Amino acid sequence: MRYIPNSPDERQSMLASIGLDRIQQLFEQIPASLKLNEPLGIGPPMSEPELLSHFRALAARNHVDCQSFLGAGAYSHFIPTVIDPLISRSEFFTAYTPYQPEQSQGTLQYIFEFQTMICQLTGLDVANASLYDGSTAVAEAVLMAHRLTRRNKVLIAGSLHPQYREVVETYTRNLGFEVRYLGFGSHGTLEPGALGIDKETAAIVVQSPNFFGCIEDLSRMAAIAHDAGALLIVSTAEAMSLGLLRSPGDCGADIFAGEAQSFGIPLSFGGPYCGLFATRDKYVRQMPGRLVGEAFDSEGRRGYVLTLSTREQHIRREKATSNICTNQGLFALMATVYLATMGKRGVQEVARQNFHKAHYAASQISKLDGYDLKFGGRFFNEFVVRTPIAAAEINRRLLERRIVGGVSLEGYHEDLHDCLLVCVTETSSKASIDKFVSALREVA
Amino acid sequence: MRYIPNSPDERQSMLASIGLDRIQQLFEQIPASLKLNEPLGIGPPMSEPELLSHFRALAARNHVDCQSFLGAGAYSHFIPTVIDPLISRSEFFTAYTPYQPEQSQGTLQYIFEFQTMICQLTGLDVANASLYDGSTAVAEAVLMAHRLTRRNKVLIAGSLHPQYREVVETYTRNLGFEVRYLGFGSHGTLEPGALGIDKETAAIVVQSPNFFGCIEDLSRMAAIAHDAGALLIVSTAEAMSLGLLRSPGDCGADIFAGEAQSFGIPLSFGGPYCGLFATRDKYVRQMPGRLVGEAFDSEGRRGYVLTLSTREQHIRREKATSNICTNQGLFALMATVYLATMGKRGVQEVARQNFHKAHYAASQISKLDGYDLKFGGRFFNEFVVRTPIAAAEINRRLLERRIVGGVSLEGYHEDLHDCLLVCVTETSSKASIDKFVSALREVA
Amino acid sequence: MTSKIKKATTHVVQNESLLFEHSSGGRIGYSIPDLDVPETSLEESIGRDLLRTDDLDGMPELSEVDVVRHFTRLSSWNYCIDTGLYPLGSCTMKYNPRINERVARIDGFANLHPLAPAAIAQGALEIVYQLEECLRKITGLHAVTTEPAAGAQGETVGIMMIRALLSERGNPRKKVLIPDSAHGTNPASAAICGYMVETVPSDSEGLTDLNQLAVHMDEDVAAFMLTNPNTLGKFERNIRQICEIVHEKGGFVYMDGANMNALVGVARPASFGIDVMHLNLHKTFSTPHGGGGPGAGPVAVTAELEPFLPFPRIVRKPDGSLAVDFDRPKSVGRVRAFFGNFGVLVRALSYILTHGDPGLREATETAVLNANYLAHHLNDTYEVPYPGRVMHEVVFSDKRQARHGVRNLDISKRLIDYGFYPPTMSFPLIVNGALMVEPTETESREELDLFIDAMKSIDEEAAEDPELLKHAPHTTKVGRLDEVAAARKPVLRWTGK
Amino acid sequence: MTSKIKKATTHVVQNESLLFEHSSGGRIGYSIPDLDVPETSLEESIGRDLLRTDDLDGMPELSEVDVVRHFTRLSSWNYCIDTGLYPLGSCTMKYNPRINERVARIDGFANLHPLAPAAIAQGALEIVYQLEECLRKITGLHAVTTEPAAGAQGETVGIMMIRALLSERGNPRKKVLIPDSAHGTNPASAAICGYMVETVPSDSEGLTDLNQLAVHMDEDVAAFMLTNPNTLGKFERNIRQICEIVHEKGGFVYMDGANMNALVGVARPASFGIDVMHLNLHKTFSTPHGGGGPGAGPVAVTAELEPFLPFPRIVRKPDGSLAVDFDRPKSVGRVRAFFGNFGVLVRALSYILTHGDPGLREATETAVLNANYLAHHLNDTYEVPYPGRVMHEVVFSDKRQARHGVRNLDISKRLIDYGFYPPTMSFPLIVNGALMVEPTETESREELDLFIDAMKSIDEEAAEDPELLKHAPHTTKVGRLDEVAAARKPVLRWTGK
Ligand SMILES: Cc1ncc(COP(=O)(O)O)c(C=O)c1O
Ligand SMILES: Cc1ncc(COP(=O)(O)O)c(C=O)c1O
Repeated sequence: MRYIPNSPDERQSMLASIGLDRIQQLFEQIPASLKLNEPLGIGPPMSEPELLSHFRALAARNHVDCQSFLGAGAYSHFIPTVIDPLISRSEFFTAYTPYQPEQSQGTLQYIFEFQTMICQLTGLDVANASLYDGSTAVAEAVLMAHRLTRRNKVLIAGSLHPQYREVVETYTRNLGFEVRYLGFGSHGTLEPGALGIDKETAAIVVQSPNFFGCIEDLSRMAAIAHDAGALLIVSTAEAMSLGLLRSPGDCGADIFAGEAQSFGIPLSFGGPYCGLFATRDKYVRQMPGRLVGEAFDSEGRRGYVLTLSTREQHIRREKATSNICTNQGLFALMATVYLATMGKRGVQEVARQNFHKAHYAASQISKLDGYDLKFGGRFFNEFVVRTPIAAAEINRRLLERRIVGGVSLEGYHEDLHDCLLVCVTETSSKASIDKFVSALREVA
Repeated sequence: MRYIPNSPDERQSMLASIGLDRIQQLFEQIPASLKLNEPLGIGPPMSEPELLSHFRALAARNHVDCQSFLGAGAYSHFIPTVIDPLISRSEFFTAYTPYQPEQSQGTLQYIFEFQTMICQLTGLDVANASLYDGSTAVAEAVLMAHRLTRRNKVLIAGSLHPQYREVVETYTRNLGFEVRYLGFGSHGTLEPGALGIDKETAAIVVQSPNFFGCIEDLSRMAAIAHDAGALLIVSTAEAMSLGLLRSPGDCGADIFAGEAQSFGIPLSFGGPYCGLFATRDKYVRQMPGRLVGEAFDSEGRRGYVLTLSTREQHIRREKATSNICTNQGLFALMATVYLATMGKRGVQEVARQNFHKAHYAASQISKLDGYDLKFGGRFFNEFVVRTPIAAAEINRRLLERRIVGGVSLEGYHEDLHDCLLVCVTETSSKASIDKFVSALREVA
Repeated sequence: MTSKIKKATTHVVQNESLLFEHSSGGRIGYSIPDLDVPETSLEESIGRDLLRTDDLDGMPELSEVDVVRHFTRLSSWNYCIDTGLYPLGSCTMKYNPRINERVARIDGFANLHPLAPAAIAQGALEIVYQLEECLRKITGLHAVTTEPAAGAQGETVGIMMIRALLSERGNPRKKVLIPDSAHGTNPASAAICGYMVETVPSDSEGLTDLNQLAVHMDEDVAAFMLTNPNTLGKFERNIRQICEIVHEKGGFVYMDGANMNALVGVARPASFGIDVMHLNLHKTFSTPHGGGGPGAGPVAVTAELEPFLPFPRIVRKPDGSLAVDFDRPKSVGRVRAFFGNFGVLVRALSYILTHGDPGLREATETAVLNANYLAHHLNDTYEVPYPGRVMHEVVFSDKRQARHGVRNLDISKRLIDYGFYPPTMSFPLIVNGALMVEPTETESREELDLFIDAMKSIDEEAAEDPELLKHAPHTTKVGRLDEVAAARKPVLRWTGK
Repeated sequence: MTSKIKKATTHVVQNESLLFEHSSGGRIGYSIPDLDVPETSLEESIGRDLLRTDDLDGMPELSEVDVVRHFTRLSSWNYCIDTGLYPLGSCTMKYNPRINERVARIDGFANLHPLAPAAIAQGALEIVYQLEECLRKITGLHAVTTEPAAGAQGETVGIMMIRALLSERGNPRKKVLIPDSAHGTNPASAAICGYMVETVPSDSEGLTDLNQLAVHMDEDVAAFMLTNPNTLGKFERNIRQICEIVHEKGGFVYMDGANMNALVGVARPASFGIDVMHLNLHKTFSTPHGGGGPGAGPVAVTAELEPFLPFPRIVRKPDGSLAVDFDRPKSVGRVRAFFGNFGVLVRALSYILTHGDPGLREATETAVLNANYLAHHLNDTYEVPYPGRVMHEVVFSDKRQARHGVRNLDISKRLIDYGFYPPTMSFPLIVNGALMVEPTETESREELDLFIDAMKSIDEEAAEDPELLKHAPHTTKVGRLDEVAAARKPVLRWTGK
């Protein structure tokens, strides 16, 4: 086994040096009746070339060469080439959580930089070192709102990503929460009218751009929440929108819980991605996840350390603000390198191009007979198209043309069976958009 | 331009700090009449995504997915995955020639390790840090033999790789050398009979395995050369053969000049590869190329430095042993990592598999009607097949079946128009060999 | 001072300030094609009120060169597995094979959208399916989900499933029992599932005290969470009786599988009688820790618990193709978006197939050998609070060195000067001044011997020159950082002030 | 001591012995499929006499982990472009773009056999053809070959072509003239082509002395080899007259294009009147130096010299496809196997297309600005033997510091403590104690300012504490190594003794 340095002979002499002669003796601690006396049944080892062909054959069964307009929580954006060689430096990807700061300053500094940029993008005061993904970040936000308000009711926008919603349900089910869903109107956004908010309400959870791509009026929601002494939790699955839209913090959000995949992280069939979590200074001690802070040594040299860890499971145990330990460190680095490379201007330019390309596509599609936009609302790079026939059937026909049309919303929402959620990013050229539009015409 | 750190404003203020206001002023050194007053005509910049598609489109026109039995100086071997991430560490690939040892110990130590392993493989005393490729290494060897013997005549085996031969001709043409070619017999090897060696002969140049894949009797050649006071220069294009065959040094070679491509270096359409050069201790001061040696600092710490550089152009100028400066450093590292990873046992095993697979293929092919082996000689992983119809036509028909048959020898040698040079390495599975054999039957 | 130190020395490295301190207006690091569609008015279609007005204030402006140098310089301050022994107990810091990185980056995996129709994602579904099959064989349990993003989430899922089953039986119960030696995530995960946590003390051997367990175990207890081998590196040889005691009272046994590197191919947890467990792919199966993550914490369960697995499930259809199944009426629900940390799953499968049956067993045996080798050669020098054979790791304490006022922290910091990363110190809590050492199978004898020499030499220094240790490390870019001050007035972001 | 040093500090790094010292019998690092064909008897088909009998004695036996750690540790002792300014004059150490590395690794390039039929290698032939087109436009010359493996081979090819043309005219002539400021490869290359070398002194400005040139130029001279800008960073403003003087006597002008980073997009050598030149793709066009290579030294020539280009040539056929042409009766022949350093050509083309017309010019302008910025801010502190504007590089001397017994070597070694790689010292030979500094365009102002501060601070140290400099560097893993002893009894390989 090429990953085991010591040769059989070396292992034998190590055994001898501790007074044993058979490796089995080391396992006498395990009662014989509990031992496995046959092979696992996984098979013989695969050599490197065999392994490569095995995985290449599997990969070939994933048709990533189709032109795709899928979004809905996972977005296709240009990924600068510099990211992979940098995150592939073994000093980064083969290191553990930076428990020993003197030997981990590289990791600690980039986390501090990551936290800073997430604050800048979200308009909030403090961000953590990442959570698993956008969906669990929202769940953690709800639990945090509960800790802060000691209230048990949450109002969740019906336009929150359905999978995020399901995760919140899973996490709150056992804690005696009352979860109520808020409908959406003809603009695909919340109707601020009768939210049914009350003194029992811990938080309102809104996603913007929401699952339908529509931009919510966050300031309005913040006012409503705060009037009732509740918190506003804002989520976004498409972090690129932060390059263009007023920041959640600026709109009055108390907690931001989102997904950073758009920042240089490959689609990779849904993960690993990078959960974002940010809030106000006053709430920092109720935050989940790791935090890195500035520190100095006895000679006054600046460095960084893991801090405020009394919130965490390894110290506070069952009273911890979360049970998270391993997070998405390397993918926070990806996002950090992405944001550093794109920079202020790059993020603005990409956001701008997403907006213009999506609006160009939307206007072209809405000119087609039988197609129109489901919602009148304002959107960023994603929108819902009403289709002349069942959306699923449209997709089937598009796929024959090697186009992955969009997400058919039947299944997600009753009465949306004839709706297609279409996403257009900077990676779609005008030519490919036009091709998509005429394909839609043909398949109708 | 993203590779230029300073922004236009920063550049302007730097200009100001040196008392200028327009960048053009810096170029007043150049007479106006010599300046270019129009664009170069290469076109606008390509963005990273556009560039990637441009090159992917070009790469798609190279059909590397065909099954290939090409060798003839470039060999397809398994390349361990660890090589690329290691040579891609920027500390290696973005460093210069290790002129400042205190800041270049990483490079210097691996070159010392490379030199050592080349000595071990070739059975010679000293190896240099690499030359351009196998062909120029042979040319350098001939020039060195001339310096050592002060003789002007070289006898070159007709079975030396034709392209190596051409390079030797190019390099010797202007130096008043007499180059004579030695024929090969029915075994595809040198006929030791009438070589026409005399007191004017500086060296005999032999390749083994030779261009036809046949293994030469090097000891015999060494004896003949040495009797006449000439040197024996041994070349090999297929370094993997060193894992199985008696080493050139052991056979009495005075200089080894070969190609390391087989040691983990991608085919890459013929380059960059890595020229190997080794000789006896007594000849070291006439060697071309860089040498790394052991050295110690004032505290007795061991390190490595470039040494014996009085042989080189930057000091000896027109009297240097060669004009080489930049060599193939990074590819010497590739070979070093390859040899370290494969190790003693791996190199032996790969050599063994090459031998067995090539002999299996040869025996299967020689069973086919109309096909037989051109030479009776002993071979390693390459052999010449006599074809029932013109070899070029066989290749054409094989290509229709997405098989690249081998090198048609017409063009290389008259009277070999019906010969195919076939190479079989460890990368050809039995199944693919069998497929090749039946294809040969079909196309005959 | 560093004369005794063979393994490491010092060398010049670059200082590097924060990205923001480098930033300069007008620097460009990105490159994308120009916009090729007609523009739409932002004001009209979005409206000023919803548009950003701060011009992304504070975000950096850098060239590609600045970025490459920045992160390359930062990296040179990190210790990593490729640097040397990384003996963090309980973390299984083993070599991360490069082939796994290569495989995970194949276009067909890296560029696949999670909502791509199953028809064009069969290869990805196969990966998930094949990995779950392998993990079933390794644990011996009935079914596996690879959804959980890390061990802690695996714990949450496992306990949620127990709660769901108990609820179906009419009573979710109130408590979860946890040994005093458990990792912090265990109680934290139980709490998230709405349980109170009760701690069960260990016995003098560091194992679960059966009597104590019997005392605590009653009809209010939903589950007992046990790590095996436990966090002292000991195999819980009474695991069968433990399971009986718990089962008798209608409770379930959750096994924390973080230490499976001691068991793979040697014993199957199913045979212990446990009900549910998680695995840490980023430990036992070598997926990179990435400076904190990502990981993956698949959960394996008995047939009884199978209906409660989170959705979606990947199922094989009669025609042999794979489908995504959401129709799981009893499921605890969804625990994260899409299909878990897929990229981590690819790497773990690559690791498992590379090893095969013999390789997996060989890895386990060697890991246990290496741990016992360290335990044997250091136990004259360092206190071993719970003596005897260990499995994959050994826990020392600083008891003897403490006589000189030298604590585990000082020993750890001094190890840095000797060219090592320090062991785990934060737990198990039952060991005062713990030094929890796990070498893994991917360490050479030279490296282990250097560690033994370093530890012995540090013990001598503790007697001769305790101050030297209390101010260690002496060879790093920054010395000990004042973590107390950092926590008192936390600075958690750059503000330019 | 290091108080003044802002840019760098020291940090712990690993020691690492030689591969062979790690090697241990039975360790395995490779993994290939088992042999799947029937075996043939080695003894019978090859015979004992031709088989190896030493069992590859001395070759290492290591695990993959040993190998990864070995080279990772070695790498941590290297300074590289990604570390910081690498101001080697004449070497153009500019940033190596990552996109170029990615492009060169695309399967269709990396796995293509050089003898693959042209029909299935059109993409590769296009690369060579497109690059030669770009270089024609950049030099303004008639034709380009990309065969030569490096600058020195380019020189050889260029001089051989001149010799071939002269021979065709009846007399190859005897001599090549070279300025005293030339790089060592120039005379060495001329010698390989069978020419005697005669040196032409430079004038007080460091330029070619026209009178001296006229004196040396006669019918025995085949060529004058000139670097422009020359190795002092000066533009040879009389280049036209120089060409006339040489041409008048029937000689040719070879331009060493190593310094083209000062001219691309600003001036085309063809307009200078030169006949042949080489380019260093590993300098001007950013292909990685790789710790010594590989490079590529394409040669550009006038129409008159075109027939003598080495073969093979890539030619466009009427049908638009590309073919390989060997039928070149007047060619100097083949200069290396196959198609040159193809992988380097791919990277260079990627660099050129990324920049386009405006980018190439911008790079040149910025490179010249950076050099003049350094020259301006350091010329009060360091002697500039040939004052005045420079192009892409500037040559200082240690004249002033030498008063304190501090030489260029000491200044260079001390720069290492300051976090820099030292400048070129070995040439130009006409400057005693030369410090040849070339920043390139890919350096930021911060980095240049740090270099200026360091050089000034070292000048102060030279006066205050010369010994400090004579024993520098003080912060590296090894100190100054005894090169004299190393050359006296060279140890060029490990022998285990
Ligand atoms: C024993 C034990 N259990 C659980 C965990 C938590 O696993 P993760 O960090 O993957 O959430 C760890 C990891 O540190 C552990 O060591
Ligand atoms: C001026 C000059 N000419 C020629 C050369 C030789 O080029 P190469 O090293 O590519 O052979 C160099 C490189 O050092 C140089 O600086």
